[in-house]
Amino acid sequence: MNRLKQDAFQSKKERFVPYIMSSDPSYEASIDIALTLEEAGVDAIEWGVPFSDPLADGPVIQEAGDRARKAGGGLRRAVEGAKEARAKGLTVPLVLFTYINPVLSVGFKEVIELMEDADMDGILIPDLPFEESEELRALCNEKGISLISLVAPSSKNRMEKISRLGDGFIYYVTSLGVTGTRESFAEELSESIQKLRDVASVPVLAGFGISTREHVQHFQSIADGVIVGSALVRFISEREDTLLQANREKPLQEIKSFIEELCS
Amino acid sequence: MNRLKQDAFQSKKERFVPYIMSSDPSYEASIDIALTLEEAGVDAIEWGVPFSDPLADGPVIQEAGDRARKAGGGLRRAVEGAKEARAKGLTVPLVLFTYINPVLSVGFKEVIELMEDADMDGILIPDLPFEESEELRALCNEKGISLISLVAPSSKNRMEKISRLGDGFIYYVTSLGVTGTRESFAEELSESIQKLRDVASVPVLAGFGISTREHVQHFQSIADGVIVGSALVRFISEREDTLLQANREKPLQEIKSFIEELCS
Amino acid sequence: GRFGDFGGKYVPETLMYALEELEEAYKEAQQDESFKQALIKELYEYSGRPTAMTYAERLSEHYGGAQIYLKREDLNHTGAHKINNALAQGLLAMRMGKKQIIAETGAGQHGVASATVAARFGLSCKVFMGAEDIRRQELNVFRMRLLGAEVIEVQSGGKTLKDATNEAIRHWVANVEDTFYLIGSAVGPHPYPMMVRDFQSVIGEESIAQMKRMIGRLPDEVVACVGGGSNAIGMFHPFINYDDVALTGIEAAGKGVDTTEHAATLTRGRKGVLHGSLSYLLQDENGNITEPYSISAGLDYPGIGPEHAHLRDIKRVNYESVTDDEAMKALKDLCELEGILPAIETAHALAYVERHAKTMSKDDVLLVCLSGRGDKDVMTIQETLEADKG
Amino acid sequence: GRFGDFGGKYVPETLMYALEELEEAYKEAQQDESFKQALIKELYEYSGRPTAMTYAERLSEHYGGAQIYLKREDLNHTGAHKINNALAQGLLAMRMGKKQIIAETGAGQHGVASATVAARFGLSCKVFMGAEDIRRQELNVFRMRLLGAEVIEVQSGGKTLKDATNEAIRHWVANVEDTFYLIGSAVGPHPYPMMVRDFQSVIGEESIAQMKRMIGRLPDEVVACVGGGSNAIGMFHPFINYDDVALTGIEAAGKGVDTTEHAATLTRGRKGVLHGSLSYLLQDENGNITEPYSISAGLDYPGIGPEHAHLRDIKRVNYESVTDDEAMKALKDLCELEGILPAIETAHALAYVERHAKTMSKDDVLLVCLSGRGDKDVMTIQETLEADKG
Repeated sequence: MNRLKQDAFQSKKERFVPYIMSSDPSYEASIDIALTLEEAGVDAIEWGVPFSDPLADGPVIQEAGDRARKAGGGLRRAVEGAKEARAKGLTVPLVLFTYINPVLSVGFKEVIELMEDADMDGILIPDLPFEESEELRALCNEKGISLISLVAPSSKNRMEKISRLGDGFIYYVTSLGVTGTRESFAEELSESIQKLRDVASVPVLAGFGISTREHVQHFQSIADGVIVGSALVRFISEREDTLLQANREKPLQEIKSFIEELCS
Repeated sequence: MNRLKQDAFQSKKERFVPYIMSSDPSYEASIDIALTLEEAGVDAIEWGVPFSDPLADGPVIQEAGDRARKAGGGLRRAVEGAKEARAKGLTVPLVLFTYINPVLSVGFKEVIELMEDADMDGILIPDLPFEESEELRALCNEKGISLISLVAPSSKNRMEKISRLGDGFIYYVTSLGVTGTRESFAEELSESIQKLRDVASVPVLAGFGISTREHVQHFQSIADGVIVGSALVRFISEREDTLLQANREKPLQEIKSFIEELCS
Repeated sequence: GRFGDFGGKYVPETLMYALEELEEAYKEAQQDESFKQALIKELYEYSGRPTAMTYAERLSEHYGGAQIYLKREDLNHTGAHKINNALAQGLLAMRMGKKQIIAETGAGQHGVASATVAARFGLSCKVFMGAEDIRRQELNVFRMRLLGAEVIEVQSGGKTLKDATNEAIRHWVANVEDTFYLIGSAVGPHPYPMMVRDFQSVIGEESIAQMKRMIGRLPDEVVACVGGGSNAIGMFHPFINYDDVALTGIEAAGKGVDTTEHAATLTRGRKGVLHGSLSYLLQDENGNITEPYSISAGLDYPGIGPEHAHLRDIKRVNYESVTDDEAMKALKDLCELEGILPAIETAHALAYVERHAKTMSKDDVLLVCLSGRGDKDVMTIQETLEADKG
Repeated sequence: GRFGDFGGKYVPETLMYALEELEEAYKEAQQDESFKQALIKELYEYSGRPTAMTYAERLSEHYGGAQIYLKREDLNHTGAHKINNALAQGLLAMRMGKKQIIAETGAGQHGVASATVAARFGLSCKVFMGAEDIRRQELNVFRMRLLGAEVIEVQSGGKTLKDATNEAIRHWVANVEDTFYLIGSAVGPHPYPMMVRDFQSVIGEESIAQMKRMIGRLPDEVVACVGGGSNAIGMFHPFINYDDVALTGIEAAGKGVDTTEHAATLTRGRKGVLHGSLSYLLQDENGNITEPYSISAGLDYPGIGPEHAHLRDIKRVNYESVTDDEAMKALKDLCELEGILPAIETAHALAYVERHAKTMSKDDVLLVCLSGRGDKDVMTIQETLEADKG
């Protein structure tokens, strides 16, 4: 059963959802990181699929993808890792974050079946706007997997249409540009997010560029939660060497502290 | 009185006329060379004016011109040298060999007056075809100076017109191309030269590329004489250093022997 | 926004509104006589259209078959067909009130065309270009800078056209409100492939009129090189409904389609999404885009315009491929026999002509889109010829 | 064979018959409709004529006076007006049964045009070029070689255009029977200056028609750069009898006409003979030709076409000069304001426009002959801009 739709997630306040790249820096390490994030108390995890041309991502996540691809990462391998994480006791909702081409390459039907088998809860495809999503959405609905929608400040009159299709949660892109940490956010965001929350029947999570405790607190106050990607991925990349060792207790502990600090 | 028109030149057989560049390698040396050539028994001398763009000349005479210009040579200086050579006893006919631009630069009238004053006998301008020569020809006639005409194998039907204007001698260009030594000459030359001799009232001298005793003998047999330029100028250039010394007896003696050898 | 299965708008939500706005503006412009007139004025009075149609008598004799005609897009201002589209999109950008344009470029021809249009219309211009292409197309890089454009060197991936396009899209995402993305080929999300096709169709339209005037009929076959495919689609589109006219697109086979170094998307690709549209793609089993290779910076692209994918699938256009070596040989032939130095891109179409003309009759007519001139390529040509010598 | 006092045939006797033969052949060709048709065909269907007439709106605004129009000879095949004459003389060479052509070149534009024509018509081609110009115009040298021409490096004198011309004439003297000398500017012995003028007059003729169509009248002033003077004479000649049209030729002042480094023949020269005709010349008191200097290889010539000398003396054309620095500034202006990279030669005319347009009224029209494109000059431009930086 889709954990995103369960009350635990839907009725939670101040949701905190981190993004990590599967197979970064290794298949096993990324699973351990996921388990550590759960220990740190996150509300769900975005589980990235490495891709050669991630055009919605900034350099931090691009490089994570390059590391993951070198480590043998890919869409099938990412779902396999999710399944293994579940087997190791991961219980938070898991959202597969992937570009559309790897999904097309494997095939829509097979991807959704693999995800169901791995007990994953949602899929988020930044380059699949709702106009192009009909076929995949139908398959997701059939298997009870949430196809996460994105809304951006530039969505303008598209916001309502998108919010109607909201499933699991809606990812609100807090700034123009690609993923990456940013210093400041536009004032009008608050208003725009509130407007979206008014029409959406699912939580609205804010993401893109959220990197400090202050950002987190700010967006927790105006949205239904936050997504943190690049800041965490960079923190992981700085621990690549130790994470690749057999005993990765220390860096995992640091990641846990990093998350606790962000959420505190 | 124009020596080219005197019987000594007009009725001579197997005329030998060398070309040298005035002021090459120095003003004084070139005068001494002229006097030496007379001692060697030449029948007239072509006295070259250095020019920046000698487009009828090959590299040997171009370089002689460059040396002469560095040594202060030019049209006025060449005529001055001729005058000095006469003062030192030079008696053979002297023909000024110059491109048209230096003549234009000084002025037609002044050039011819200077030449008359220097007791020179003819002027030869390779880039002044008869069509462009009317004004200068009139001035020459007035002062009794021969304006030497050239005929080339490519002159074709122009040959007769040119021969009618022949004055002093006619310079028959023995090969296409610029001045310089050559290995062989076209067979048809003999016929062409004979045709010219039939219509010309002055001697026909062959020039361009005559460099060996064999060439000289060959052209002496089919023409009324030969002109030797590049071969002699090269011989002089090889003695530049010794000719620039105060005592230039040795190189002058060598030049004399070179000419005697060519004519023997 | 589809050509059969192909095309679409696969872009981040951030760009979707901008694409809708663009589509709207394009539709309005198409209806607006003053826009059409302004475009015609620039094409004719600035870029020098109509471009000539040249009968290549010595080349035809040498290849020994069909009579070869060349549609001379190399005679356009800036030396290639790219300016047709750049002028049109530039006018559209002005109409939409955008003050900044961005562009990606491979061979540099589209970059030069964009920089040119920006200068002509007084817009600011950033051109994204792979570091490898910057090396290969030094002349064009300098031209862009002289024209006042900022050339942004892209270090990611294979450092060629694909990577430049990624970076251009990223920049657009971050600056979508005031920036017009001037896409140079018949690729990208809807409405770009359609728009670029329409703006390049002047090539085929003029060709039809010129062929009728010169030979009293249409050619038997029309050939164009295909990277993204804008010169080809512009040439082919007006001929599509003339069933008697065979259409052939030529891809870059690099060192051979059986090697890993080629850019033969239709020959070796699978369906996929790159740069916003569904088409054929060179990709691995994980759906990662593989690095293409071609001696020609303009064909060194792992995708192809979606309309070409469709035209291939419905068999209206035949696509073949030509290697680096074949292209360079054809380039020399055209230089020595007709006095025309073509772009290496274009030389791919000519290499097919060398292979194919002799199979046709002397009464047949083969029309080639001479998409650009080769001045920009002299460094590459020089390097190649010297490498051949030993 | 004279323009007033100027012109004539000051060449070695060896060449005189060939010149007579050429004059005869040219007269016959002029009467022959089939020659005219063949030439028109090549000009229109090969070189892309008519070239565009471009209104330079932003440049006009920037310079703040006359409305500036550009006659776009840069859009010709090979990138300059030189091809007009090269095609015509090439056809004449074929008509005369010559199989070999030779040419001199400075900027390389005429060399490229000659090599192009030789390739197109199947003639062999030797191009004489000064070693210094070979260095400055690397791109064009490579283009000539690709086109199958032999480029002969000239080491004499200043190693520029004058010296290349000397060597070409020497070669012609030695091979006059089977060689056609394709002179690229309005210089040389009769009939060349007349022939080149006639063959280039298409520039002015088209301009008159285009101006009438675009502004309903003739321009107030026409400007062209002058080295040997072929683009200028081709532009001016059809305007000569329109007394209301001011004509201005721009010479290269290099580092200044008061220095020794310039090529301002009419400003600083005296009457003299160079390369077969009487005109103005830069020369010393001995009548030796002095080495000219200009940043532009195409204007770096100590002489000028004899008809220009005549037009100056009768005051029909006004000649002024422009320095290297002024030309480079104007070149950048045209790039940045109109998206056109002109040849450095052409930039001299533009620099005069910068100086002069603001003295004219906004109702006045200034027509500039944009004689060639600047792609060939990027190395020189790059070096200059870098030197300026420090």
